[in-house]
Amino acid sequence: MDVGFSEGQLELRAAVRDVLAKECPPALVRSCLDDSEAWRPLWQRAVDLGWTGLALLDDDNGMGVIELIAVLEELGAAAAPVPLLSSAGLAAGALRAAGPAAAEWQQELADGAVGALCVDTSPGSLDASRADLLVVIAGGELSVVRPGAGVVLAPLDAVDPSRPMARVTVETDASTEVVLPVSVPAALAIPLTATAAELVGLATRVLDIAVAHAGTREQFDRVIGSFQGIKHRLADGYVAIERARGLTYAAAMLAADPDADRVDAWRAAALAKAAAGDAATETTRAGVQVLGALGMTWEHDMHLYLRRAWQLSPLLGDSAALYRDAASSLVGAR
Amino acid sequence: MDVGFSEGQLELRAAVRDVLAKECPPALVRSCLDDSEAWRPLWQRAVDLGWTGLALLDDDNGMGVIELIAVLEELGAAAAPVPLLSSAGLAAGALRAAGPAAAEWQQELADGAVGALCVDTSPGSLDASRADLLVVIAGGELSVVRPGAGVVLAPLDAVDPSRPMARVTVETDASTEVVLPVSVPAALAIPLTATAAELVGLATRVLDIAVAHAGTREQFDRVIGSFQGIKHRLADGYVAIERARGLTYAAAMLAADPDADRVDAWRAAALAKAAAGDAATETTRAGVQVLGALGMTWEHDMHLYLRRAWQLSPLLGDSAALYRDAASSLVGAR
Amino acid sequence: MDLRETEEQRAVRADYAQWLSDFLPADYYDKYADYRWDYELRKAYQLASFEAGWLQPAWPREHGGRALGPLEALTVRLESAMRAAPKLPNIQGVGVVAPGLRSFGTSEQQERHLVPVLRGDEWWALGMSEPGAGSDFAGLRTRAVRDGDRYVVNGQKIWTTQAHESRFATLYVRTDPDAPKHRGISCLILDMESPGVTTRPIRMATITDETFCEVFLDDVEIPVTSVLGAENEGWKVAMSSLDHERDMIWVMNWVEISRGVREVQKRGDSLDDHQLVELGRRMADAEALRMTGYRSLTSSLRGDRSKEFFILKLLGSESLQRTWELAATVAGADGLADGALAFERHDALAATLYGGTSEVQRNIIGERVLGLPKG
Amino acid sequence: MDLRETEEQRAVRADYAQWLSDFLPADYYDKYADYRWDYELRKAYQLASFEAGWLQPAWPREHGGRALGPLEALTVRLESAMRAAPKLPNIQGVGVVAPGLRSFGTSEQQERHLVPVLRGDEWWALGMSEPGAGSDFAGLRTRAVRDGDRYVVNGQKIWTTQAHESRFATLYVRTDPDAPKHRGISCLILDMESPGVTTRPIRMATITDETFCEVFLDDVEIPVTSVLGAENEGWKVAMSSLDHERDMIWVMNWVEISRGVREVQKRGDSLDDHQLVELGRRMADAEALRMTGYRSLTSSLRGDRSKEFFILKLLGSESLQRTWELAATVAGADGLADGALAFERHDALAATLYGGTSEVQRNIIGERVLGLPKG
Repeated sequence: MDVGFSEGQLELRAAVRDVLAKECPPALVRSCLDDSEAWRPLWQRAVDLGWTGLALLDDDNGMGVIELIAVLEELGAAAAPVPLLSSAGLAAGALRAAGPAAAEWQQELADGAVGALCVDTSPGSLDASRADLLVVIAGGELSVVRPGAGVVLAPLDAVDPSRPMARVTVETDASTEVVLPVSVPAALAIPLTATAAELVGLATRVLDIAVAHAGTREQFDRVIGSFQGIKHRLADGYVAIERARGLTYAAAMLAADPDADRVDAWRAAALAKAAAGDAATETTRAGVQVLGALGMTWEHDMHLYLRRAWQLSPLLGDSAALYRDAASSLVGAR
Repeated sequence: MDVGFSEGQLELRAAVRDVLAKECPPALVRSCLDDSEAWRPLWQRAVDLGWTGLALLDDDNGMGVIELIAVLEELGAAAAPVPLLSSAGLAAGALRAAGPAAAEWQQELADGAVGALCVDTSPGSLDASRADLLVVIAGGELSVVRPGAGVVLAPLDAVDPSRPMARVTVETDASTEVVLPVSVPAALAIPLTATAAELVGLATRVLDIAVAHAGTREQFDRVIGSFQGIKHRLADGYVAIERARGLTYAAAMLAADPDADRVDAWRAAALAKAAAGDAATETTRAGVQVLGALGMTWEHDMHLYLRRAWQLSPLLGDSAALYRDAASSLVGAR
Repeated sequence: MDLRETEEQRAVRADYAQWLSDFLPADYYDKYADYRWDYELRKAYQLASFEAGWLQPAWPREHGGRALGPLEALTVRLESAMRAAPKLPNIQGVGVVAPGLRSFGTSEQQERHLVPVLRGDEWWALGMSEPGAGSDFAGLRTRAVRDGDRYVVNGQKIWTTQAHESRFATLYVRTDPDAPKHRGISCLILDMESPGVTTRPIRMATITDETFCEVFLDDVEIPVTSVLGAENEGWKVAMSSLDHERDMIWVMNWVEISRGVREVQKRGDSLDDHQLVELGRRMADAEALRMTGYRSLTSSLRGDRSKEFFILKLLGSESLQRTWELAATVAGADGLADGALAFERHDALAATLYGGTSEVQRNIIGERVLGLPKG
Repeated sequence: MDLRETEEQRAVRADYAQWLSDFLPADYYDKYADYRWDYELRKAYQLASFEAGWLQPAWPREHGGRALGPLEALTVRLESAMRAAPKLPNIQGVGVVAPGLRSFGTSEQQERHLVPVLRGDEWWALGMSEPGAGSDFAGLRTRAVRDGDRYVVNGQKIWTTQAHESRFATLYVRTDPDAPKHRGISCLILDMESPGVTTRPIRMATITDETFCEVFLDDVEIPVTSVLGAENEGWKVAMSSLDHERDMIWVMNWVEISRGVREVQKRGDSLDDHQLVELGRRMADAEALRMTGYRSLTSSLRGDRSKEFFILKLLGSESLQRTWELAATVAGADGLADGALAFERHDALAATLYGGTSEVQRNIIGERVLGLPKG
């Protein structure tokens, strides 16, 4: 038992952070709000640097679930407008539940193809409009579908066009490569956990921004962070984030443990995503409040995080729905 | 339109407040926690002073719903251990919905009989163990039943024995005086509103106690009420109370208006009771927090209010259930 | 205590409703999301309201009213809100500046400014916030130095709504730097066309009809006859202005909460118990806000200082935020395709900032209502 | 990062579980509500734990442990909590006093006190709070004046848990009235049987096994050899004591949250969506608390200063309160007949007070973790 990242994981994480600090400034995210191609250079870098190799989810060779969440926390913190979450977290995460039969598509994603996940019970597919392959979960089956004829996308990008979502309809004439049986809870454990990791990273950065502002902005001849009204709200934000982070790590460890019960792993992932959605929603809300009118402007980065938080919070179920589902699975009532 | 008490109502209210200040100190309430008869002298005073006349709910003659809630706010503030809420608010309130046919029992309550209300959808009948007559609402009918053979009481007084509740089972051999058709929402409008009024009064007093403590207790060389952590929580308590008070007055005015739609009146009453339950629960919780360990002691009055708040909050539905029911009645979905 | 309307109240409300219905385009409610941004309609509505006496119903005819009683006037405001009447394009002109001119203006100032602002011919901005003085209004640093019959003003304002479209502004400046902070402030009527005034709109994160601006003031000359209220009594004008603003805000909040509640209700069947509970809470907020508004007015009419007034802003703005969060949540993925919903949700975040942040409101309640000491 | 137990961890946990199961009466879980108040059982459990080395598993055999690693020790603590092992009757003796003696005690003090407190033969109280010094611990006024080889102590303590049943107390006193507040404090070992010590239990609003007391100190003589730590370094002892207390509290909170969650789960079918959402929140709290405990320990083991530690108390106590509120809500009228439930709900209100109020915890997080300035 060891509830901490290994040296290798910390190094990977730091490397990702360094790259993003240089190559994914907020200005890039902002440009992606109205330029639907501006994400490509950074994505190419991610492919070149081997980040997409995380799609193999190979826990035994240092590119597994734990590495994935370590990396996604950093991407979330940078609001990175690239489809690593959707490829390596959502699409590959679901594919892994289908076992070795799905390995070839995981490999394709590892090589840099963009993947997206479509789940029948949860409309809204992240990066579907950028995807080279779609992993579709419907009626208890997983299928791999190619975008094109028979795949209809309706954009859901009014909130965050920098990493758009879409509603996907797969018609009978779509190009389907494989249909595999899958346990839906098992297939959603890694996708939920990965989404939670991005949200936790995002919330962490937002809190940093709010704390930095509160620690310098003065009103009434005092730094505003010295007022308990602000200080306590930021402290609560910190608690919300660490609550979500702990749950995310727990979910990742269960997902990585081949002997763990699949329903337990799904439940842990659902709670992690719920908590992370709460943390991101609340810290962005608190962030705007602490920043004041500045937080409502285009020039300040806060809206980039706000958009992302609002986009990701309903993904695969909003927080209330996930708490509810996790509880009712334990109660066994429904 | 006039959203304020009349001169006469203010005088009645002040008179009740004066009597309670003298004759219903916290020590009386405390003594009622272990002496099941200690409430009787104060009740006799209430009868002698004509407060029970409120059971007539005669809006045209200065003893109507508005007067009832004005008086009950004061009883709530004193945590008065007498069955005026159950007699004039719950039992008489339900009887009024049955129309003139129920007038004789309202008169009996006005003359000083103790009434209690039992509703099949909401177990827990306030003051049932003290009641001379039980108003029972079950299966869409209202009946008046005498305690005694065929009426079985199971005590629900672990939280607040100073004004006990009981679960009432009415068997076939019970002495039933009348069965009348009644609209259940209509029958519950005044009971819900009256309960809300007691809770609002209670919460108001609790906030006063907490504010007084916060305004004098010093820590870190400052009065603790000057810390925003305390000040803002008490301010939120004030908002919660006034929110509930406004809703309670609105519900009372609708209940008193013979032309108002009965479902509108019930919905307003449900929202008022929900808001008042929230206000009482939150202000007592905040009260203990502000008082610190002192608020956990037997000697301090806070627990008297806490018991009462916890006792009344589930009555006729807890806050969440009432919000839900009010919303779904408007949505019309269920 | 009686919520029933008098015959007169009912008649006034019916008159207004009829008038509004005659004024609005036939497809107004079907295409509300579009008309929301129709400035021509909104301007026309303001002018027509002024002429018909519905703009400030308690005021005399020449000031856009019909001398109604305060309760009747509030009834009309709420009816207007409930019917989603077009939003006044420069709402602070009618809701904040005009009452300020009536309270503090000289007869010359009233003569010159009242009708144009009420008709909407001249827009106004409120020059309060500065880079270093937001919640701490009394910390403002813009300086006005008297020089004969004029002031020379230097400084900067920020978050000044619609400054770039305004002809005038109430400009709060420091006229006595030696006095205690809130005693050395004056309110000047600034002609935005004066030399030395530079206005820069600030791009907001979403679409908005209330653009914030920076206003730079370099040696701007303002005649001493343009003081609103007396010199060094700007604090009083500002507090009154904030009161008017909050009185305007809670009604706006109420409209928006009610509209959000209706959005949620539309999803009727798909709401689960949890969402219904939240919906019930917001329904309660909306009704509590309305009742608190009536109670506040009633207290004032009876000559009591209204304690209820102090909660309107906090209750309204916090509830507004939660309402649109709920609306977004119940909309789920649909919400991500709905720009109007995204705008409402984002716009609601500002509600707990403008007109005094929630933190400031809690301080006000704690100190002025509950009597707790300052921190 | 791996939650899987090592073979050793699994074995240790299984050993403990077996030992506990052998120790407990057969009907323990059926009659938990009664055994909760069975002092004889609880005392016997402490003694048996001490002798079997399960009391402080990381400590050496003679101090009630078996020299386990910190992770293994935490695993045993959580296992004990999860299995609702009997509560130690004087829990602060084992959880706070004993670690304090080990860190700060002289060898004579350790020799004299450690085994009796660990066996439960001698109970201890923590003499921290005073009528004027609650959250503001450094504001304490109890005076100790040195007179040769002893101190003469005068003052008053309050909210001193179990003082009336305790043989000793860690008594915090002011030994240097001229030093800055937190520099003039010393911690003395007070023999509660000393002349001049008067203890008055305070009646609590509900049944409790942790009675608060007032302790009056009139010219109490304490030998200078009874200083724990150094003279005027009581602040350090107190801070360490609070850390130990919080480390103990979060595990207690976790037990109680988990137990409350199970209470709610029992009502299974009758829970509506709204209650399920709340239940899910509390399940998340419980698991987050456990994970944060592990993460905090992991940081410490790696030699990092654990930032995670600072949230355990706040997260645990606030969640505990909400858990029992939920349990009471779902119990509805049934709950009004359930004295045990009423006790739990009321007792949970104290959780946000003892060991540092939630307000103090938020200040600590804001200042020590986030680096915001003091107010």
